[in-house]
Amino acid sequence: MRITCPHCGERDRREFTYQGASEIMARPDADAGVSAFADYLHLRDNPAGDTRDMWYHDPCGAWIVVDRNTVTHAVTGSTLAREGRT
Amino acid sequence: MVKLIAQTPCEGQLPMTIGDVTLTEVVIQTAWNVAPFAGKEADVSKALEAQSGVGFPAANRMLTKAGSRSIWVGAGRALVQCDGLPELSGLAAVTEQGDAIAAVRLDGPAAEATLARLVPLDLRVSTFKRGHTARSFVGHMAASVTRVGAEAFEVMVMRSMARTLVHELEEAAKGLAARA
Amino acid sequence: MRYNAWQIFKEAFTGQTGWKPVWRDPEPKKEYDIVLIGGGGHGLSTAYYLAKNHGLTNIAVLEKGYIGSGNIGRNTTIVRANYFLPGNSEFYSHSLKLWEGLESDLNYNVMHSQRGLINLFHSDGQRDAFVRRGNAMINQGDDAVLLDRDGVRQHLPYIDFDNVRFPVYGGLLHPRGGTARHDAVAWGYARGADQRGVDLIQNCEVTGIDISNGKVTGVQTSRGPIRAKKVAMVAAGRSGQVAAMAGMRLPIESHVLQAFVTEGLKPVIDHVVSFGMGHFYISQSDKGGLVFGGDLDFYSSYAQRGNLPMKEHVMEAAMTLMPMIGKAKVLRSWGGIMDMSPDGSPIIDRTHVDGLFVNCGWNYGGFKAVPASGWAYAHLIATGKPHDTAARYRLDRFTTGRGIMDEEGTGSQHNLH
Amino acid sequence: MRLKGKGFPDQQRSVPFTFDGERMTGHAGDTLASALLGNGVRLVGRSFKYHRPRGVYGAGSEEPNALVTIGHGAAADPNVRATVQELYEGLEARSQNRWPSLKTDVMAVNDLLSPFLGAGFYYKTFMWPRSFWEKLYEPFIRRAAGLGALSGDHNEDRYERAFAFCDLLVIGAGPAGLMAALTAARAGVDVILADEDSRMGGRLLSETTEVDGKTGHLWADDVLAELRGMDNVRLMTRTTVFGAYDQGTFGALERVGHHKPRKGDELPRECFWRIVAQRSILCAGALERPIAFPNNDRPGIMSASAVRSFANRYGVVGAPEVAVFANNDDAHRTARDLIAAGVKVSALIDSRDDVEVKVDAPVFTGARVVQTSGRLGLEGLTVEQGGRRHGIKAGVLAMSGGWNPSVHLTCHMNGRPVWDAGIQSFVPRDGAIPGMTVAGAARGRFSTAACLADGAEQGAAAATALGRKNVISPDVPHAEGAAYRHQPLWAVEGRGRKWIDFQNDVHVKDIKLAAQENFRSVEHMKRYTTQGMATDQGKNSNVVALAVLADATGRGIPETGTTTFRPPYSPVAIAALGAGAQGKGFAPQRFTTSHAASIARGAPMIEAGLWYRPSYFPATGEKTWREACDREVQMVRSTVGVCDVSTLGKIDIQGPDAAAFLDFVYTNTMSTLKVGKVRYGLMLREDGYVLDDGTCSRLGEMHFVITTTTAAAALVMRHLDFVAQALRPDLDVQIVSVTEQWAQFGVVGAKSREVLNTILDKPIDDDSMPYMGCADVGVAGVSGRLFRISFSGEHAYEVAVPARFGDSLYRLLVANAEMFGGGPYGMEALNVLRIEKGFITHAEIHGRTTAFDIGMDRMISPKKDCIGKTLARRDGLVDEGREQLVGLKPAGAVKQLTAGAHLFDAGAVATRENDQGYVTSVCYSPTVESYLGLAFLKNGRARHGQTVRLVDHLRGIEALCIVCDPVFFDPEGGRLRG
Repeated sequence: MRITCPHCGERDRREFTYQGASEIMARPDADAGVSAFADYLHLRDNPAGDTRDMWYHDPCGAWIVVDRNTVTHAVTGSTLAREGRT
Repeated sequence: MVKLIAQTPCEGQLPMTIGDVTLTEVVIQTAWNVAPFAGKEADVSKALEAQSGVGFPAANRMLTKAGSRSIWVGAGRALVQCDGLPELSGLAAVTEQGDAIAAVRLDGPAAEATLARLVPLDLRVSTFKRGHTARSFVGHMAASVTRVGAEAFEVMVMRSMARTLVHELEEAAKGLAARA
Repeated sequence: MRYNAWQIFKEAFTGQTGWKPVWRDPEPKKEYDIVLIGGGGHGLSTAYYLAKNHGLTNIAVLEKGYIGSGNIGRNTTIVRANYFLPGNSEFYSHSLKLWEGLESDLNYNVMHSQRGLINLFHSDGQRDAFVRRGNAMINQGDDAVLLDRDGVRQHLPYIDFDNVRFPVYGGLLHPRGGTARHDAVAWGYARGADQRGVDLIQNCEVTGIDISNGKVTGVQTSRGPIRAKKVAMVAAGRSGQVAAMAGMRLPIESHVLQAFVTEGLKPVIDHVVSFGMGHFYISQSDKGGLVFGGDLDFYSSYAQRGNLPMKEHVMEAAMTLMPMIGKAKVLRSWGGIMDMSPDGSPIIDRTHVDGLFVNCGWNYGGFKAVPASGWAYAHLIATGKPHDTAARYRLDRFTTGRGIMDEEGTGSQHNLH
Repeated sequence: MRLKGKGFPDQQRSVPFTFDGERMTGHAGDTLASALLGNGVRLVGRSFKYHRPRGVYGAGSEEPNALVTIGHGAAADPNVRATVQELYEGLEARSQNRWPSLKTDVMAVNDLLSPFLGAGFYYKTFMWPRSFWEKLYEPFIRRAAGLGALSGDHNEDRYERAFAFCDLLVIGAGPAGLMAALTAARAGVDVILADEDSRMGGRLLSETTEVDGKTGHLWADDVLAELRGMDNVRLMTRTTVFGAYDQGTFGALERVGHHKPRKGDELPRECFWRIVAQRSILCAGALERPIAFPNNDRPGIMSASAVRSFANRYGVVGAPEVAVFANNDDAHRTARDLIAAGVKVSALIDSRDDVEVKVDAPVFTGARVVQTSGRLGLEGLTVEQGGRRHGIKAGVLAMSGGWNPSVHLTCHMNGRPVWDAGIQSFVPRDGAIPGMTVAGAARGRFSTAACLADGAEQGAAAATALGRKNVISPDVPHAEGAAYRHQPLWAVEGRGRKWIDFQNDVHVKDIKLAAQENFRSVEHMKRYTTQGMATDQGKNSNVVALAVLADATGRGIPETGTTTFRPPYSPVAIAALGAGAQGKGFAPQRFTTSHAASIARGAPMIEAGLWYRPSYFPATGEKTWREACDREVQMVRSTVGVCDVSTLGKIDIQGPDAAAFLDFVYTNTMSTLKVGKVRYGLMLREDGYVLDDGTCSRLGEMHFVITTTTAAAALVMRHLDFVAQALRPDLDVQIVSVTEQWAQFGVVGAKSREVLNTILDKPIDDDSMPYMGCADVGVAGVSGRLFRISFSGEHAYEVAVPARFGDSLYRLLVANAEMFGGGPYGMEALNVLRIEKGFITHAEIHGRTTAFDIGMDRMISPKKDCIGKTLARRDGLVDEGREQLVGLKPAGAVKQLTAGAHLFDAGAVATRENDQGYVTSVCYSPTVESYLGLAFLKNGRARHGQTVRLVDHLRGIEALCIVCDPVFFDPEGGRLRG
């Protein structure tokens, strides 16, 4: 599997660490309460199909958001997490 | 007064020639990680160029001039090798890294094929030209790989992994040489 | 038909023509008391124990592919009870006891082989963690033996003890651990359920769950609607999609776990062996193939296939641990879809919908759980109350923080296992 | 036997080899299979289940029968296909799965028992009595099963791995592949052409077909010469592309050293290539399928195409008389080629009625082979034609049931092939592998002319798709273009077993039995009968088996199902896939700068993550580690010790928002820390459990350096990057690891300041360097850093210098410490020192502990948000009943306390229900002169003073312990400031 790092270009999957659905970027407000945080951290759409998830390009240190398909493994795009897209 | 004695990361291990590749240690005198603060990229590049002759490199590139080099080493970071600590206060985080890195140079017709045993990168000269650099892996080690000549590369890993780096390059070169 | 020695003998001399179908292929009825969504190991064992333990037989098992087409046929066949956290301890202990009587119960040889499982450790810290585990196993009433380096050498002389990156300090031996023939488990439960009157309906995909006034009323399927008083989801690998039909989001991510088998070889590995410095475990099947696996590929996926980096990592672990294995050749690799829960432990519980139940989140431990999972899930479905051995497998534990069972200690949030 | 003047092997050059110890001679260019046939050897192996005699069936990697072991000792390589193994001088081959000998195999008794041993017999039997399974039945089954054997010795051979990149990967170098590669390469495309054979050309090497008026293999040589001359082409022979993976990644195995005698050990046996290609063309050809007729498995019964390969390419034939049995025209050339080579063709049997056969041999049309004879090799066969039976003499039967396109790689990404009624076989589904097209016989275009044209067309299309302009399709050379005419014939009725999967001994009746028992799905049938699960993965047999199942269940083949294939295409050695990992190569080794000095002092080194650290420093006369450890602890407590702490993670945090960032990742507040001061910090995961702990030092207004534990350094770095980039991109902060930049040493104990003042450019005192202070310092003329922090409870410092000076400084510190009665100490003493003070490590913060559990919940600042704050508040995470950190001291004399032991109320039985907690760390404390333990105990903080029972079943240890505060020594902390 190959994934495009917006900095480094297309790279082998072995260069990346995975961190799940990009929903994780939408952290609730500090006072949102336990139940909001529990849902945020644990519940997932877990789609069979198009998804958007977080990957860390270990050698360059960039967290990226990748558009991907969980059934075909097609990778259709990626952006830097810094850009704030969930 | 006592004096501390400096050692290089690959002390006593290099150089060596195996088949068509020669491995030599690149001794780093001084180097800094330069990471511009938000919105300061252009200012940093200008200031760097004025001080060292090389500006802030584009992603995946190395700039060289006289004795100075700046090598892109990751998102918003460059490794700057020059005389004297760059004065960039308020513009960038400057962090000493001259002792953090083990660097080995590969020269010879088999240099590319040796690295192809270890590095998951497209190193064909048509795509990875002189002055191109990449953050990637050498075996299991995070590394910077830079093409410094038609048949020459420089590889940088963490200092503590110097022995593994030399060993893996040596093994790759041996297997390759045995085919000849 | 019951299998016995006489029958085997008779069929040998009559050209094997007398064997009957192992299960029927019934048409789905319009209504059942209970519909189970998923004809994998857990669904089939649930059906079997509903019939056997609770006398409930007006049951349909709906399977979108063929019986046993999920992870029951895509695993590394390991059976063990070496968990140490409350909740897991009693559950897997119960499961192992059921395994030990499974063949006579099912009248089907699932080739359960208690050849012993050895977890290797490679530091003092790992040893202490395994001692804690082993003591918990004994407290639970199961078995564990601490081996030092020489003890491991006696059991596993082929391991590289000398020139190795992470030397073996010792191992935790679980003598009752072992393997079983995975497909046979599915077939044995299917046969047992079918014989008791359960309808196993293959090629029947559930496309909707009917809910009325907060109560489940039936399911929509590719073979038409089926009414049901109770509906039980047991579709690990597709739990998220099935639950979504009931408007639920689950604390589950689906991941690929690869497994490998080599060409047939003469007996060389007697135990199940697990490497402590990376996920790698191996055993040898009765056919002679070395069956082994490692860690998840680590990206959510439903593709039932993996990629090279994890394959390589698994093979690297094999080569550093037991370099005699090098000339064994990988014949086939495949991937199973793992329901990964945040803490690495499963869920067997009611849902917010009356009459709708959920069984999911088996991570990479589902195979050995098949008997106890079916037993406990059947109990829950039949009585409405959780079985003692599975009472901690609650859906709400991530909200309350009570009873989180993170055996690996890597975190009770996604992607850390 | 050899055919004079036929084949490529140089018949003048003899190559000696042995088979089962018998000396034989082949020729350069032979495979082991052709050399054995040349020596008149037909019996080569025994089948898997019934141990039936088997011989060479095919001529390629799909061989199911002729599997042998090559070499001996650690070099022994089992299950090698004799049809792939190239002959070399001194090659040593042994047959497998037989005892005592190939000709007399005791286990062949299984064949007599076969009426009992039909498909699925295991599941119905061996259950009585239960205990016999592990003791009797299973060992017997295991010994009978399996093919070759591993030597059991550690691998001694070199294997290698490599990466390659190209624009276009062409898989297979037959007529289609050659044309595809040539067309694309001429258009400037960067091409890799890979072929599993030792010589490129595919079927052109085995047929007498002409291409452009030249013998096919000569034409291939011309094309290869042109390709070899092009810079943009890489030819990879002996390279099997075995797997297709995502985004154009392929796995390939190159056999580098298997065809040569061993000389030294530097030449890799194999190289595992990861090839990344923008596009690919599969030109893998097709495989001939067998016909299931009674006793169709005797040595000498071979695929027709293999018989031609052996005759035309290798110049051998298995016996003087050959018969041919086929259902298609293509096979007729077998008879013609053999006759031309001077071999007697005793019969050509064609199952079709309306067919004209132009062969100068006895011809039987509309006929079938219904029986064969010959115990260890074919002697004759019975042909039935129009109700009459004819006996035919033959030592070789060339059979052909038609051809199956080699679709395997197209299935690797779940693409199911589609049924093509025209050729009665499966062809690849379009787009099954993104970027891959299929050309030639691999998609059912069987004639040479069609393969050439298709290859050219696909090569041009690929070049165009890769953006090459003005791609010129070369003239397609002229070649035979006869249509593929065939009539399905899967199985022949008759008495006797009709074998389908030769290696796994699956025959027609097994499949019918599966259907009878309702294993009607293809997957059920496969799993029940083991059909297609042998080493050829059903390449030869799957389509036939499917047809038989379709027949048995009254369905058409496409309704019955499809056959699919998983990687690898052909088996791949674990040593190749895991090359480089054996020994120390599994993970990088990390060495501290003090490594050499520690080794010089005789310290045993232990692995700490990837690092090596000294366990202890044995002194003269010390016999056990405990003696050394006790001495080192006492040394630190009384004078001074030196310890390398460089392995702890060190992270530089800079920027206008550095303080705000740290407030967000630590539970406590770092923004209030003054410049020149250090503070202990705790990090949580978002789930509220402890992630790591360490120190945070403020070097400047906008500049901090934090430490992590050794084990969590990489994890914490990734976590901080995540928070900075994904959660708080609004904060202007830069995070750089400086672990490797600094060599850092703990100087610990009452004399620590004296030792330091011997090397600091400017001596320190309590005012210039108070407890929890930090500063830049000059260390023997070098710029360094000094931190006054302690992990031992002693007056202590950590001094850091650039790593190049680490070795030098360490030696100096140790020498100077010795002047004060101190010296170096290792991990064992470090562990005792921290347990005495109740300091935690990953033994305690093992991922399941909360700040509450370790008594640090008050460190979660109520004034600000931080990672993990909200979920740490969950009821279950702050329940008084949770297991809490306590100290344990023996109540009275005990042998030992042990980590991993569980705790119970005094007098309670050691069961799960009674479990009260567990011990995480223990030591013997020479300071307190007692065993000490750290433990987690339910409601532990409220139970100080109570007696609990410690039970370690595994080590046979039981003890009563008093629960106490985890700080055993100097609880007031007076020594820290001393």
